[in-house]
Amino acid sequence: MQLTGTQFTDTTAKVGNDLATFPDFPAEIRAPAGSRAGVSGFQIHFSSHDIYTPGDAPSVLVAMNPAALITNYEDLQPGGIILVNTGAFTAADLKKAELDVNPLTDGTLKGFRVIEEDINQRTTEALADLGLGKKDVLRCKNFYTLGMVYWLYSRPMEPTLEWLQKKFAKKPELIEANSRALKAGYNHGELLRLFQGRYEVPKVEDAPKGHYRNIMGNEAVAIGLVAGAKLANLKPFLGSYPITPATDILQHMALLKNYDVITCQMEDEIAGICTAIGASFAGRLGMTTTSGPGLALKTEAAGLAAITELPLVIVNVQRGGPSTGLPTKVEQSDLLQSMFGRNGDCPIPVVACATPSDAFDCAVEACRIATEYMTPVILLSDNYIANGTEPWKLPVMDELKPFPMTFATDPEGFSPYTRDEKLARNWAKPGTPGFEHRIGGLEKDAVTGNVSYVPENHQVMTETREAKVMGIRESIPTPPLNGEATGDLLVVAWGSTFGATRAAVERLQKEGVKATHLHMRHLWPLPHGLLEIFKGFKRIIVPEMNRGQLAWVLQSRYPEVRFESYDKVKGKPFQARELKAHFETILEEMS
Amino acid sequence: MQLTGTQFTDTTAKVGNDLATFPDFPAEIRAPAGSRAGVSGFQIHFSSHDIYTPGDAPSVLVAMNPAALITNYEDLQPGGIILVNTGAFTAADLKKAELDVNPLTDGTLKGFRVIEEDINQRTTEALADLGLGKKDVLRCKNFYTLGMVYWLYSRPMEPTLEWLQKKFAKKPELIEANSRALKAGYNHGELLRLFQGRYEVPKVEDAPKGHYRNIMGNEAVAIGLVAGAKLANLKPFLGSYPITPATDILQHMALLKNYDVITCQMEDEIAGICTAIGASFAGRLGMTTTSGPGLALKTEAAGLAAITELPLVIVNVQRGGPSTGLPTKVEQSDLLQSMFGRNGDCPIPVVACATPSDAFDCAVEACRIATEYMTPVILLSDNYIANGTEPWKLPVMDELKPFPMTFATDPEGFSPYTRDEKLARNWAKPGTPGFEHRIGGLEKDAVTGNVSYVPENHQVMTETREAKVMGIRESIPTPPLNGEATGDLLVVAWGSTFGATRAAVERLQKEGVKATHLHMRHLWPLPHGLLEIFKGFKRIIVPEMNRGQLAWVLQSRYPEVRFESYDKVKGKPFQARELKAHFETILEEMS
Amino acid sequence: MSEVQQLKAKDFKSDQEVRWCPGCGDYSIISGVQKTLAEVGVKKENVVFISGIGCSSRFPYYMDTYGMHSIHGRANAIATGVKVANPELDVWVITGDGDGLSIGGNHMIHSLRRNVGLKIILFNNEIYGLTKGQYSPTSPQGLKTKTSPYGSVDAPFDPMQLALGAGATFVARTMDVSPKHMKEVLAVAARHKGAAFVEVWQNCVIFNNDTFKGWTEKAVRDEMTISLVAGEPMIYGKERDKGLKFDHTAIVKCSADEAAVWDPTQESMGQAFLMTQLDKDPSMPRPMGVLRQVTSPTLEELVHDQVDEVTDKRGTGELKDLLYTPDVWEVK
Amino acid sequence: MSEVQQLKAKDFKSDQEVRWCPGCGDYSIISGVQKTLAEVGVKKENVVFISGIGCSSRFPYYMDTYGMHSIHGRANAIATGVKVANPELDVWVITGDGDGLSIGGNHMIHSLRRNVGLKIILFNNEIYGLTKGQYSPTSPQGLKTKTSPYGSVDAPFDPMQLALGAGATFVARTMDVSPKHMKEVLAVAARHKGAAFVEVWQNCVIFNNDTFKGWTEKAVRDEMTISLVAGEPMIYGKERDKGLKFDHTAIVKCSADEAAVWDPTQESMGQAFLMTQLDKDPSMPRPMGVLRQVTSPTLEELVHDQVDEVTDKRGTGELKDLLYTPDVWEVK
Ligand SMILES: Cc1ncc(C[n+]2csc(CCOP(=O)(O)OP(=O)(O)O)c2C)c(N)n1
Ligand SMILES: Cc1ncc(C[n+]2csc(CCOP(=O)(O)OP(=O)(O)O)c2C)c(N)n1
Ligand code: SF4
Ligand code: SF4
Ligand SMILES: [Mg+2]
Ligand SMILES: [Mg+2]
Repeated sequence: MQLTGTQFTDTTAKVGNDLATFPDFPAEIRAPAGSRAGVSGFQIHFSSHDIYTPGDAPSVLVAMNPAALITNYEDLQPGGIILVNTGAFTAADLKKAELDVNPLTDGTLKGFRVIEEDINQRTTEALADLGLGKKDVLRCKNFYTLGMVYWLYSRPMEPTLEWLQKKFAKKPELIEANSRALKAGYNHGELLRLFQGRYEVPKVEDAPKGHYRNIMGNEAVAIGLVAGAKLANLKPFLGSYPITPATDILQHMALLKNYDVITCQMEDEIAGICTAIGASFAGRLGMTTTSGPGLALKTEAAGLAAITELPLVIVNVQRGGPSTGLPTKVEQSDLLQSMFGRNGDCPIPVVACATPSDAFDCAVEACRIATEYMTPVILLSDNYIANGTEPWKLPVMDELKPFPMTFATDPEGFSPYTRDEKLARNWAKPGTPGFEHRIGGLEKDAVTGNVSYVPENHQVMTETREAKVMGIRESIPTPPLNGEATGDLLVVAWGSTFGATRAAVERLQKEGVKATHLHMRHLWPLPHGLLEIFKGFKRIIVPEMNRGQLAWVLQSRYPEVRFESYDKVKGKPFQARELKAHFETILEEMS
Repeated sequence: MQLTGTQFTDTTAKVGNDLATFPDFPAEIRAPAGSRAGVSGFQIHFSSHDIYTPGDAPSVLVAMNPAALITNYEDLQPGGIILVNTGAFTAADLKKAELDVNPLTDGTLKGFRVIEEDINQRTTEALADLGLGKKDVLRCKNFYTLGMVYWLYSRPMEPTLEWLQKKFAKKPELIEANSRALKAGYNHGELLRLFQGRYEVPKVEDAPKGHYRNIMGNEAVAIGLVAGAKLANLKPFLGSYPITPATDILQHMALLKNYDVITCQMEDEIAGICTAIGASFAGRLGMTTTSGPGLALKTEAAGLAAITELPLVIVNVQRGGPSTGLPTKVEQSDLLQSMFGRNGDCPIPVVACATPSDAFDCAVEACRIATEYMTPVILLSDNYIANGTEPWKLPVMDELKPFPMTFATDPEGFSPYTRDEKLARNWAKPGTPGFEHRIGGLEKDAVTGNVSYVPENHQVMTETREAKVMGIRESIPTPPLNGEATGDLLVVAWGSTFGATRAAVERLQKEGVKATHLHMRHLWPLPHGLLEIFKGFKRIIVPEMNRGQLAWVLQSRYPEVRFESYDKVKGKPFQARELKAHFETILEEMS
Repeated sequence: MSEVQQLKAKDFKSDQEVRWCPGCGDYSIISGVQKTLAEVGVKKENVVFISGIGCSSRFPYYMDTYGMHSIHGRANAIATGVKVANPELDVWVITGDGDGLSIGGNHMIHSLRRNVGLKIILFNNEIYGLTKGQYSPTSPQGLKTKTSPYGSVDAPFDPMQLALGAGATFVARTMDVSPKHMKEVLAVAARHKGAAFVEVWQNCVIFNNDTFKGWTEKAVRDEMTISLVAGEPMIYGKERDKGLKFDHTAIVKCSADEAAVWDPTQESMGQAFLMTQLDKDPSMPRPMGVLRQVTSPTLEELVHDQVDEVTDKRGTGELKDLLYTPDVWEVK
Repeated sequence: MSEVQQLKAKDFKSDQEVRWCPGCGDYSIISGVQKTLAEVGVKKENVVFISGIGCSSRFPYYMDTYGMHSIHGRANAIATGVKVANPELDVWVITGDGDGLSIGGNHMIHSLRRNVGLKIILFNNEIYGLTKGQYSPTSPQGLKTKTSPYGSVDAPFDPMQLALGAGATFVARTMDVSPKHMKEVLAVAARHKGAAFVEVWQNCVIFNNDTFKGWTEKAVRDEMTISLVAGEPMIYGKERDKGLKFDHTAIVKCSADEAAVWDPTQESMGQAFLMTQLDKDPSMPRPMGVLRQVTSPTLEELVHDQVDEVTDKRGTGELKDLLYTPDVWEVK
């Protein structure tokens, strides 16, 4: 399913549609096919205008078996099309899906346009003369279905046919089989006109000029980190340990060896961050990637990076918690851990990305902050961004402004804790004669950097570390408003709630409501100018996929105004329509 | 120094004075004697009325060498007495203390009453005929000094003489030497009347009747945990890893094997908490003790305890941070880590003790919450409490109310996630036939406890875990006010800032100021009734040995009122007089 | 409930659907364990399975005993707590090459040196299964995986060698494709007093298929592995015509007659360790079976003995004694 | 600065006051290291000392080189990052029996198996010094310490045995009270390519005084220890009249003439491992010196070779290539 989903995505992007996708894997490697836990979904939203989410309520659902049908049909738009593979609706199939009656016949699907088709049978027929085994034949059924959907949405088959050539170069029989299945499905649609009419989504006419590429969030982080290091004039070093849904970043960076990238898969998360700290000490840009439970393990070492004031980027791709929680589902519940999950007073800047392509910019931004301020930085992504795809308008190369690091040059009177105007300390790397020095986790003298137990010094150093991080505000903009600067409703979102929020607010705006969306990329320190904005609105809603973590932070910092948390912790992203509905309730209360 | 300090403490307690002590160790095991880093201090405050701190400004300072003098004289009360051992003021001694001129002669000590005495010489003379080596003789100088101080404060020598008999039972020559030194010092004071007059501190007349015992904070936690387990009708299991300043708790519990106590010193902090989780799963009461960096390492496993809903007590004895920080100094900077330092939405109750004897009650309280609510609990102490001593009025045995745990009894339809009215889940332990079940870190079905990826279920479980912890509020009192219920100034303190705050506020009250002190034992969930209290005051000050962590929490929860943080991060406790001075400034602003 | 019933393998199956990939070696291992439990004759309620995270670590869900699917790498530590808290329990640790040797390596070696009475089954598939195919600490150098697209540069551990280095009292190896051998080995492990470390070669059909094929495939198995059995000569080969013996500090091939008798119960680990060096010579068979099996006091015994001793000496401590120590004074 | 100057031991002393207890074995080790560095002839700016936390871990502060006093147990991991980031550096790890074998045990064994080019000095005093006297993973069973007031119940690790189990390419042992032997061993370690693990018996005068006395004291040292030197016969005793040789898989005493020649460079770890079993017989001397010393590619070499290879094949990646991949399309 993921494979065919990807094909549809690529083809659609090439046709020039804006799109967003959201694959939904089962947590087991191979959960039993046909069981509810084994349902593998792939949602794609495409349109001729800017879109921000993979689409809340799909208009078409393709259900390859009863489990897929039953776990997804409720999300469909009223009146939407359901394409069902009846070949997989035997009694045994129903049982696997824990169904006593057949949902095709018991009225469950009332209100939808159901198209029943024995796709197993159709595929078998289409490939009858190829002499393939039954298993192999049935593996082609997804391409048969893809063909039907291509017909429905008037997509060209060529990109996928080409892709099949490459993919199965060594197995020509599979090229033939899948291609034939694809075409058969397409023709089937055409011939039988199964659907009432055909969709045609023209390409986005007003898309800004430029170069585009489809990008997944994890890949965007990977290349963003490599780009960020290059812009800092440093070589990146990634010390990591696999964990869903962050592993892809390590996997992608491991491919980029010819970009001066070193990746080390270490024995655990602690070793991952520690090698990165060591690499930074040695003069590279240390990085580490993980997800919630891994971040929990890295906190002690993050404190070491903070007190030794070494540059370090910590990427945390959030998933459902607490503990192992829902490892393959989305959540935004590591914000407070990122801010406070370390012993002592230990502020670390936090940046969060909004969409797959924004992840590139945010990764570069994290590298900038880490190096300009000599500090560890936490970059928050989540499972929704990590595995989602969208077309990415590539930056023109000149737009990427370098922020080259400099190492200390004058050994005379060198001290590792002398600071520049940003309060960043001096950096000198091993191998450079005359700068020999020692750093460490004990409190150190504000001037010499030697260990110091002097009471007053600890106060000074604690305040200096804090002031340095707060000073980052001088380098970040007040976030722009989407909507008017004052009004009834301000929606403050962060991370991947961006898309659904933007869509919901824009819909309200179109309906003439005075609603505004504020997206927060920088979560710590908070940018200047927020209070002034907040004061301009009657109600402020903070939708989060957690129990109100950003709302907690904002409420503490801005007691002058009230923040209302709206939460969803279901392992699924917000839908624009549910947000819109919630906002409408709020607005009604006000009127 | 620590040894003689302890003797003075014990003697003073037996005389019937109220007291509080604060030993101050160097961070190195044996930092070079005579160096500033090597100064080992012991502060004791005793009086005839209730006292809350080891005394901000001592009235007598005993300085055994220049380093001790120079690092401490500023804390002394104006006009205070300084007793100096001139035998340790040679040029070499001054150099070790990094002094160019002798502070005894350069006017540094103007305003103090300095008593110079060559204690080395005096001690040597006193022991001349014993035939001891020079080193051994000089080791007795602290007892000579103690003798002088005993004389000054009219303490009896008997308890110490008896103690020496026991301590050196196998080395009679040392009994003789130290006893003689003690007496010689005492007599020296008496004979020469070195001091202008003698202090006599009568015993506390209004001390409540009952049994008393001197207790250090760490020991109080240890016996509190053992008592708590007994009250829960469970056997305690402590899995721990040594770390300053928490190690004593492990050490003390290791002695209590005949109280059904098992202690395991594990390979690291993670193994410490994990064995405790395993022990709880097996039906004991699991516990783990640590300090800040260790807590950072335990956070992932704490999440497992939270989602498996097993009882567990996590004790964190705070020290200066971040990272290794100031391991032998005091700080309160792990509050936010305790509240938020875990992945996912993962609330855990937090309790903090105020004084060494309060640590006993808080440890029992932590056990109560852990078992009644089937949850991990964090108990916060700090280095000041851990190593401080005070007389503890022992509870009458009847006052200790048991809260016995019950295990599930009916295997019929048993499910580990069925809950009682407190939302605590069913507990059944391995070894019991008919209750076989599996738990784990993945999200689980609200009813069966089996793994569940159902979206709605995760929302329910997240809210249930939260509701359970918030429900603890029903079992805790609104904290009592020390002072009137409304007024100009409310001081909200937690942990070991209790003492200095109480003293400062009481002094203000005596001066007729409308100031009130509120001490918070329960930091999460926050008790009922706080907002009503807060609203009664014009200004609310939150003094903390961190950069405003409780203030952050309160501000977020009670935006209706304003909290003003007053911080000290110098590795030293607040002094009542500095708090009082700060409060006075605030009050002046108001007038 | 008081009568001990002879349980069957199927009595240990829980009601949860087993969710490994079709063809995964894990199936054969769980069935081996279930049979072993039935054979050894344990009480269901006394059995506890503790696992970490990984495909293999889902094991406890499928067993109708007590169990915990804990967090990655920590099974040994949690199991230590369970066993010390209640030595009556039969505590099994289920772990993978990533779970038990990568993130959990430290708890592994410490539980082995302490000789905690745990039966530890390490599912070694030389790959991270659950996270979909990254190299593990047992993956051979050069293996191309998702995180080592150009080949892994890490030299691997030999799990048995590591266990011996840590001082394990019981070390063994078996394979998923030989249920009979597995059951034999597991039965000895189940009866061992102290920490029993059993490496199982387990095939991951999806991400590292056939990694052990060169030794485990029926056609070569008899030639490429040797099953070590206590008190029996070290013989192998389809025709059982080949032997191994010690030549000074080396192990050399010989005829079946000359084969030395295997003795895993020696105090010195010398011979067991030599066995782990066989893989340096590709022509040599790989050792399977029990490499070491010695008796030594267990952690839980020593802990409880000490508690008993101190209690005997001082008397059972009552709550009151805890508080009212001899240094108490009274204010009247 | 470009001329290489011959540095002296004292050139490696930093301006920080050394703060170990008078009489602590650490003094002799730091002096041994300083002498070794001078002798081996390193450049000061290329030397990095990474330590964890413990008395021993204060070491870097006292060295006028680059250094980091990091966090408890993580020195090996941090040092791995340093060495892989810049293989030109001479990276030393300073750790204790608690730091390197208790909390840091996992990073220790993993850095050994990966053969990271680190010189690892493990200060083994069989106690936690800095936290004032608790038993460590090398403390003998029964040791009474602050956390084991009735005697420790944990069976200890043998550090060299563990290192061999982990696959270390260099394993050695020396003692604080023999500066000469220490310097010899450290010099070989310093020149080893790959991970060099050196256990140093170090006396903690305060919390575990004289724990090694039975072997290290002048009066017994020659009888109770044997110094293993590559290519030389295994002879010991004050009169150098005693020898060791291999009798099948055992090591037995013999006359000096019959003594076997020691060879730490064999691929099989068999003999080295047998040496670690000597302590099972109290009448046997304890092995000191280099137990194993084999050459194998280091992690940092393999990592950088792979980077070079991929770069040769694909060309140096420019920022633009990273973004503008072949699947880009243009909207005009
Ligand atoms: C703290 C933490 N880090 C990483 C992970 C991700 N993770 C889960 S299982 C696994 C490795 C599984 O490999 P192995 O132990 O060999 O088990 P297998 O799946 O091969 O049976 C990893 C890295 C996690 N769940 N938790
Ligand atoms: C995370 C963490 N846990 C525990 C400690 C406390 N601690 C510091 S050093 C040490 C053990 C020291 O023993 P060892 O490594 O043998 O060094 P030694 O002092 O004996 O040289 C411990 C437990 C710490 N600093 N950090
Ligand atoms: S991924 Fe591999 S190890 Fe995991 S269940 Fe599938 S075959 Fe088994
Ligand atoms: S405590 Fe022991 S190890 Fe630490 S400095 Fe003192 S003698 Fe050395
Ligand atoms: Mg595996
Ligand atoms: Mg030590």
